[in-house]
Amino acid sequence: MLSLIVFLPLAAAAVLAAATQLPDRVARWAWLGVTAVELVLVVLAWAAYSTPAPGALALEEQVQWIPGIGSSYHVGVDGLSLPLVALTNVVFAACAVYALREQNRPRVQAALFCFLQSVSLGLFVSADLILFFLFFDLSIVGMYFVIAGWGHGNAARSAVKFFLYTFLGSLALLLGFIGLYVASDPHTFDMVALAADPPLAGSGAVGALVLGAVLLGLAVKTPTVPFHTWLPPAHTDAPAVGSAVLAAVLLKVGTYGFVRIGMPMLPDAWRSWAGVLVVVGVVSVLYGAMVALAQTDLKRMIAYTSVNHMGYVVLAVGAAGVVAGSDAEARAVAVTGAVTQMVSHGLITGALFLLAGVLQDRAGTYDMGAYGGLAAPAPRFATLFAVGAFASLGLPGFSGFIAELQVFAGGIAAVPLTALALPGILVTAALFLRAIRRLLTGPTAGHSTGFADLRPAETWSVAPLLLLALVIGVLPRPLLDVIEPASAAVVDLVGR
Amino acid sequence: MSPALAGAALWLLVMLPAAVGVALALGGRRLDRAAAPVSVLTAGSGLVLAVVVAFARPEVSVPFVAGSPFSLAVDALSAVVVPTVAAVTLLVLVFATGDVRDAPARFHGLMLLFASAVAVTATATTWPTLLLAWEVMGATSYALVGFWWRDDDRVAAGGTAFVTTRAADLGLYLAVGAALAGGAGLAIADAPAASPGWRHALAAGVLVAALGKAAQLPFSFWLSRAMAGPSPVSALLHSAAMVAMGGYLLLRAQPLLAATGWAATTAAWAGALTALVLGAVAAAQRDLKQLLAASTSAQLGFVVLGAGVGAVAGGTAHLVAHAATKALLFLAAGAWLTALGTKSLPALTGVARRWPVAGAAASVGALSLAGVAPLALWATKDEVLAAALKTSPALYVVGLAAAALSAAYAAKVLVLVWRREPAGVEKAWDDEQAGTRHIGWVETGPLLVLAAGAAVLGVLALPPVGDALRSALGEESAPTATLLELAGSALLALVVLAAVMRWGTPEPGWATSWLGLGRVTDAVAVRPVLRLAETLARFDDRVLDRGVDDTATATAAAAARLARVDDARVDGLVTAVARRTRRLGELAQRPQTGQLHEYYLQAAAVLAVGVLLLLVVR
Amino acid sequence: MLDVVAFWVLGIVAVVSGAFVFVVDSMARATYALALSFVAVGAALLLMDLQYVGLITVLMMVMEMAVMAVYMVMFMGMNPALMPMSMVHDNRKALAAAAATFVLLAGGALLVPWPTRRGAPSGDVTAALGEAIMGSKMLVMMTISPVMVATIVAGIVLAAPRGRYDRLGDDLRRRPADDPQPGGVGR
Amino acid sequence: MSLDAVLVVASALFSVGLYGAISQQVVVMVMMGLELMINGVILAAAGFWWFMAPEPTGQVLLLVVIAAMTVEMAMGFAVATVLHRSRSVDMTDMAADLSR
Amino acid sequence: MAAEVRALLPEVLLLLGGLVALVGGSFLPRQRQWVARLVVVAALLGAAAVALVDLLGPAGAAFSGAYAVDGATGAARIVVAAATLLVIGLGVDELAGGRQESETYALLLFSALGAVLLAGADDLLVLAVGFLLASIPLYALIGSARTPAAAEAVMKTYLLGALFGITMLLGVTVLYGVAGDTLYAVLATRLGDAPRAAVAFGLVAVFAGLMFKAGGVPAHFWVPDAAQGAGTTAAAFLTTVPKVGAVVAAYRLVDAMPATVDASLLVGLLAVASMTLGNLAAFAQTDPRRLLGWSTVSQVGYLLVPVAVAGRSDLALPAMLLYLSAYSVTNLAAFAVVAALPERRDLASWAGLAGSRPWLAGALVVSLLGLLGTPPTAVFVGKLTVATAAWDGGAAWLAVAVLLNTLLSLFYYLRWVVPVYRGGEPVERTARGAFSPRPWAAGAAVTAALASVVLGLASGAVWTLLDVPLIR
Repeated sequence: MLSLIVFLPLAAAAVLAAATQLPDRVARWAWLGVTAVELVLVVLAWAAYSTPAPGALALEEQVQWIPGIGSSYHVGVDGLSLPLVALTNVVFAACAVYALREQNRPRVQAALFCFLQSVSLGLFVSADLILFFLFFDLSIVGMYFVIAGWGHGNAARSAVKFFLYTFLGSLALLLGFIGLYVASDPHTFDMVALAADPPLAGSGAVGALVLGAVLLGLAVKTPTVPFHTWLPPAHTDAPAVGSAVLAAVLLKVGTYGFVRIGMPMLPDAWRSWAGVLVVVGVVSVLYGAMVALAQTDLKRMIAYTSVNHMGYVVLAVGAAGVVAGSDAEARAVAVTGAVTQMVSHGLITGALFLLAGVLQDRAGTYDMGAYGGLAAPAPRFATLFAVGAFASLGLPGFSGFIAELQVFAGGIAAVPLTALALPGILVTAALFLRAIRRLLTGPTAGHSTGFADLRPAETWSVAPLLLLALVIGVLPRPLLDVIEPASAAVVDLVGR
Repeated sequence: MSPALAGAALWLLVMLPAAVGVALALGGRRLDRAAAPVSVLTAGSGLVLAVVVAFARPEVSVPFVAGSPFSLAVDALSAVVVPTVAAVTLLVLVFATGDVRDAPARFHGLMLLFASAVAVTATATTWPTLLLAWEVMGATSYALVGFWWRDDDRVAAGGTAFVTTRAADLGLYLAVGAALAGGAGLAIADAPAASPGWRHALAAGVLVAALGKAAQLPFSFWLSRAMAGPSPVSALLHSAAMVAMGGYLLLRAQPLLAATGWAATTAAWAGALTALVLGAVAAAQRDLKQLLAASTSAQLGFVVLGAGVGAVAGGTAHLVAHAATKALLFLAAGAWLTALGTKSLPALTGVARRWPVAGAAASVGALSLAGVAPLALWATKDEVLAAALKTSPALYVVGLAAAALSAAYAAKVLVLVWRREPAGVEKAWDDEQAGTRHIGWVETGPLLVLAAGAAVLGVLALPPVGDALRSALGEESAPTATLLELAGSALLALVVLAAVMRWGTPEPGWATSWLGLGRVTDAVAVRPVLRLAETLARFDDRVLDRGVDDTATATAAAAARLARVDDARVDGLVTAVARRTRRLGELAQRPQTGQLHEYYLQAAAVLAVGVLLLLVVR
Repeated sequence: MLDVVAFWVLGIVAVVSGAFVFVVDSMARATYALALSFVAVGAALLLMDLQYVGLITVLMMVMEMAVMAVYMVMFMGMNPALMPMSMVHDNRKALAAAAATFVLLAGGALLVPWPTRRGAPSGDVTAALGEAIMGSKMLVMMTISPVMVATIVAGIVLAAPRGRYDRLGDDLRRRPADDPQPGGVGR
Repeated sequence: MSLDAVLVVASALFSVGLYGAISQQVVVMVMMGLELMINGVILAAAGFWWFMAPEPTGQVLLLVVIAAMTVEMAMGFAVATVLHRSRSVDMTDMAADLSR
Repeated sequence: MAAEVRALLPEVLLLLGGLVALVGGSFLPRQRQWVARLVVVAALLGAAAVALVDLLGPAGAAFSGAYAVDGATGAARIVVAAATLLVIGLGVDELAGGRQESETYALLLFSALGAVLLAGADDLLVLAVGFLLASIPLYALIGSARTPAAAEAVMKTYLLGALFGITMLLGVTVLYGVAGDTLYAVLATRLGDAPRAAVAFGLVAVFAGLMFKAGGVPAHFWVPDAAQGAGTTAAAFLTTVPKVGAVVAAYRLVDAMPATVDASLLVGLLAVASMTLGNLAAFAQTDPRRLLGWSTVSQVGYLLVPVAVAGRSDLALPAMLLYLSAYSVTNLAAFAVVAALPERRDLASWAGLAGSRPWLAGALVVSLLGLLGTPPTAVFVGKLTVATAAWDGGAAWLAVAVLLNTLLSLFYYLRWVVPVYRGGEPVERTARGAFSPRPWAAGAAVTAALASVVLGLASGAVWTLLDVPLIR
């Protein structure tokens, strides 16, 4: 089941890449078809999913791969990964809809995105470190080609910067993986086994160093301050669908790694790093929000809010590592909030980036000062953007609130210091209101004159994402019911 | 009525306006024609439902986040407040069908959504539920204040309102965390049982959030800017509902405040001082809506004072009476604004004579505001002050002074609107918008209903209704206003009224400008934050982004000196990194001279070093 | 005692004539000097009972030096006897490197506590060599033959200016061969 | 005659050869330097054989060294020829286009 | 004797194939030298097949322990044969109908034989002779392009080779002197009591010779020159096949060294020097061949990492063999792409290839990202296991060095990928006719790139095959 979900897009990518004579129209619709099938599959998987025992995975598949070094093709999902798998498929489906208007080599683009989808799905279902790393690196490669091939502005340079920076992260990660492997007994790369019997327990410095390498790798990918500087240029120069995938799916890999790898496999070290993580989280929240506030370029602004939003996740997982003086329930709430935030940020920021792409499409600039009063010529755009902005600033009724409320509730309860990050919510609100004021309201001016409103493909790619954010915000239980057992399990593991 | 049915009514009370509101707000222009009737119908059903739940007292609950349910319940307190809000909503919406003509679907949609949020706020029994509704109120208020989005300053005013109240709302986020940590659970009623340390944090958070929402000092200025919104919005949000919810939250959390030892006192003084200072501010205003806004802050000060001194029943009564009174006045101001295109007081001179019915209704409201017996606010305010006297005479004195100021600004309005129209007053009209010179029955009807309310709601503080309310809220033994106090305050109101009619009110600059709070906030918070943001952004671009390269640079630096390569200034990041690494690369290429004998030399040297290394290292 | 004297004489001859290779001002003289150095070492080998190998060294080197002289005349167009030359670069560094190498090697030779001799030479050294070549060390000698083949092929591939297709045509059927100097095979 | 003496002489030969290999510009002269180095190796091998391990292996080693010297020199001539033919130079310094 | 020949049947096949091609070739008309090619291909296939059979069978020693027929040798035989096949495949376009086609094949086989002998040598003398056999045909291969650059390249290669050959012989002499024998089995037992200085000197000297064959520091100077100056076929061969033999030989040598000398440290330092120098020097290269030449220098650095922990980690030997095979096929894929477009001597001139020839561009990207170590190509598994082995063997710093250097190498591999995939090239650069690759080389490129991925995915099975003990 999982393998089918993971590899179906890959097969589609191969076919799309090989069929050079395929008409563009067919390619576009084929891509949409694949993502639709993927959506159905993930719904089936969700239906078939039943909460596994703590530390175990559901829908598991395991095939020997490199037995010599204890690595296998091992996939499975639990409450941490299943929501992200679903998110991935949703976001890619939205991108496929959005790209129905793509004129620039649509067949190759479809192939590339199918490839990226496979890789992203693979990342979230991997239960083997090497498999995880494989997909991790391939995601970098795929994203590089998306930015370099379909970007605008200084795309080549941004793409290289993205590649270099995240590749650095991946190498640090690999170093950490090797450390885990060498320390495990018997040597293995299997995540389940490593989590069940964490190596380097009580080893002090070595464990801290190994986790340090892992954290560095994940922090670059997340990204957290001060490793975030690749993000704004990458987003600014990437195509809309590329930005959406990058923000909605690939950034989650970093934070997912925290809960999947860092916490369960190196609980000792995690506890000793927890303070640093909390501080980094607080700084990321505040710093990301503040720098976003100063931006005049819409995409850069959204990119920096990603730093802010991912900061909440870091904050929460860091707080979950401060075991002393807090109860497990609060820490579990924080972790649940973190996972919810991943899903929520994926939906909302994905939608915002798709909307930002419309600006580039119509007027060729993201400079908010070049617009004004867009609500008059483009009411649909204005409505969706406003909804997205409010969702992103954590308005109740949207998923972001569910996430941030839990992050803060659990975080503050576990580590009162995390309250320092609260102004982040405020600054985010201020900056989104400013963006709305600059772009949508006031007299119609600049590029807004004659701005064509959203076309159906654009509307129907963005609206479902926001609708899902709304559904999660109003009816969070189905999602939380999946996440909560898993986060409780993770918190247990860290508390060992 | 069966509990299930009552529960359904409560759900419906919350869900119906929310669903209709979202549909109308997002539906766009297509729904404009249907908007007004649907909206009034919904609000009407809301009122019916509110009355139903007020009697049936249902409790409903579904699982929600952080181990706490989304739960609503109607208790004695909300049984009073919920129907009040529903009634005001209905009346305001009826008024709006005549008053708000552009984009009615969006307007009514947002109003209904807001009404739903208020209903949830009023009935929430857990912190997350409360916070959810609380923030939705803020967001809808933003959208409503900035309703005329083509005017940049109105949108900005909405932004100020939202950001300021949200700054205070952070307190509630803190409160949720504190409640979770405190071990007493996330139910509001359980808060006093939280462990001592966390109890303080919880109370502080709630206090800050409530003061912000209630536009108490030092947050008051946002209310002034919020007056940029349509008048019906002010009538609902800034009298009966959103601002009032700040006071309401404190009334609800009164046991918590009392349990901390300091929070209740703080709340009492914050309320009393706001009532006094904002009263002065109100008296100094030359713009009717600004005057009413300052008055709202001041009147909510009494509610907050009530919560602080433990007069929940008095506070509630004042809240309800003020809701009717202030909604009435705001609607009247709105009607005049629509008709004459102005809300400046001088321009409104004699307006009551032009439309006497509306003028008479508004006068009832103004007299109630002034505390003239037997109108509503006269008794309710004294109920609060009686409790204040028991707590501290100083509080009582401040409160009484504030009451006098209420009379002053009410008198200022009264005098103006009934004065004969001076010649040429028309020239001052239409400074805001083009007036219609018309006030229809759709507008006047709600004014009359509200005037009735403003006249009689004082019974909530007087026996026998007042006693019933007190016993429902469990405050039988709390102090209540003596006859002396009641008479005294009524007399005070009349004296002040007369004095103002004779001498007018002073308009000191500090008061006209709302103590300059807006400017202070701008200078102390907004601009520094923006400057910090820009500084950080520059730091991000110039230092952090470049830091990547500089790591490479640092390693290269030593080598570069060796290579006698110029240390050219760095500009771009990646180019710099690439250049630095390339420089390292050039360095690495240097041994490859192409001269064979130099290869020989190098090889010999490396081998010799290798041998020596093996000899030295054991 | 005698062999000590003989060894030192031979050694000094070998080193001095070796040094002369780079001192004399013509390539021909350098070649002779090198040959002398090899002969001296070959003789020293004889002192150590390595009759066969010593002899081979001498023979091989004399032949090789002859080839070298011929080569220089034929290909480089030099008159070995007449052309004085001094083509040296980085002399100072080279001297330093050589000196350092000598210090390292000789120092090692003198300071290392060499182990004592293991066993004694068998009676007939040359016969022992033959047995080793046909026995335990057969693979070494077996491999030397392809090395020789490869050397010949490689030498020809590198040095021959004209291949068979230049001479005999692409189908190898041209007769007589197209040679700048008629004669030889395939005429 | 002792092992030390043999090795010192061999070291001298090797070092002189190294000097030549580094300092000479003409390819053939560099080859002569290399030959001298091999000469030193031969002497050292003989010394080791005689004073420390008088086994047939040592003789085979000597044969290998001599064979190596021969084939290397043969290749050297071929390389010098090719260099001379395609670049008309016989000095290493003059063939230094491939660098960096 | 017959048993020994059977044990060395792959080597014999290589030798015979070379001889037949050499002799038969001299009777073949210019346009029918493909017959010689067929002979050579048959010999290589035969050698590989026999080697595979032997690899599955029991391990053993031949010629009184002078030659090991074990997993390492078997792997080297197969890799060398396969690599040589690929080299011939990518070189057909360049060689076919040439004046010395059959001789070139013979030389390739002789050199390949030399590399195999290096890999299997358990005796310093065999090692020395294998060195000669691997080197000498190489000189001819480099020089046979007959261009000034080729002449210079062969001159430098030869002179460096001669010097390091002498160094190696000196080292063999010293080790023989202190151990009394040249068999590794004897060395391993006797060197422990031998004078440390002599052992250290001998080790360094012999190892230096192997570094010449492997193209690592301090004997790397010839590699970029030869890669740039020689013909593509020769360049592809010399950066791949000799390394296989040299690295396996280095492993056996270090494995036989006593604990009295810290061979691990020496090899580790040389490994780091190689990878760092190679990567840094490759930064600014604009000629793709020279860039690949430097890249191979850095790859040798990675290959030496398991050598440094030889005997200290169970992972070291299989990791090294896996990396060797992965490196060979991936490096050849890159060279095959170059061979397909030999006249593009400047990275900038590759702009537009992705649009014009997507398959070739794909092969290039797979090979370059493969060399970088991107999963799922085989080099990734190689790099991963190599770094793991280093850490496991107590040299975590080497693992860090490997990963840091991988980051460094990304710069220049990307410098090549960027123009190939840059969007917005004018149509005349992306039209199909803008690039006209040579067919055989392009085929070899795609094949090798595919093989690189397949080998990566199938590395589990390969690992099992390679995880066998060393025979001494």
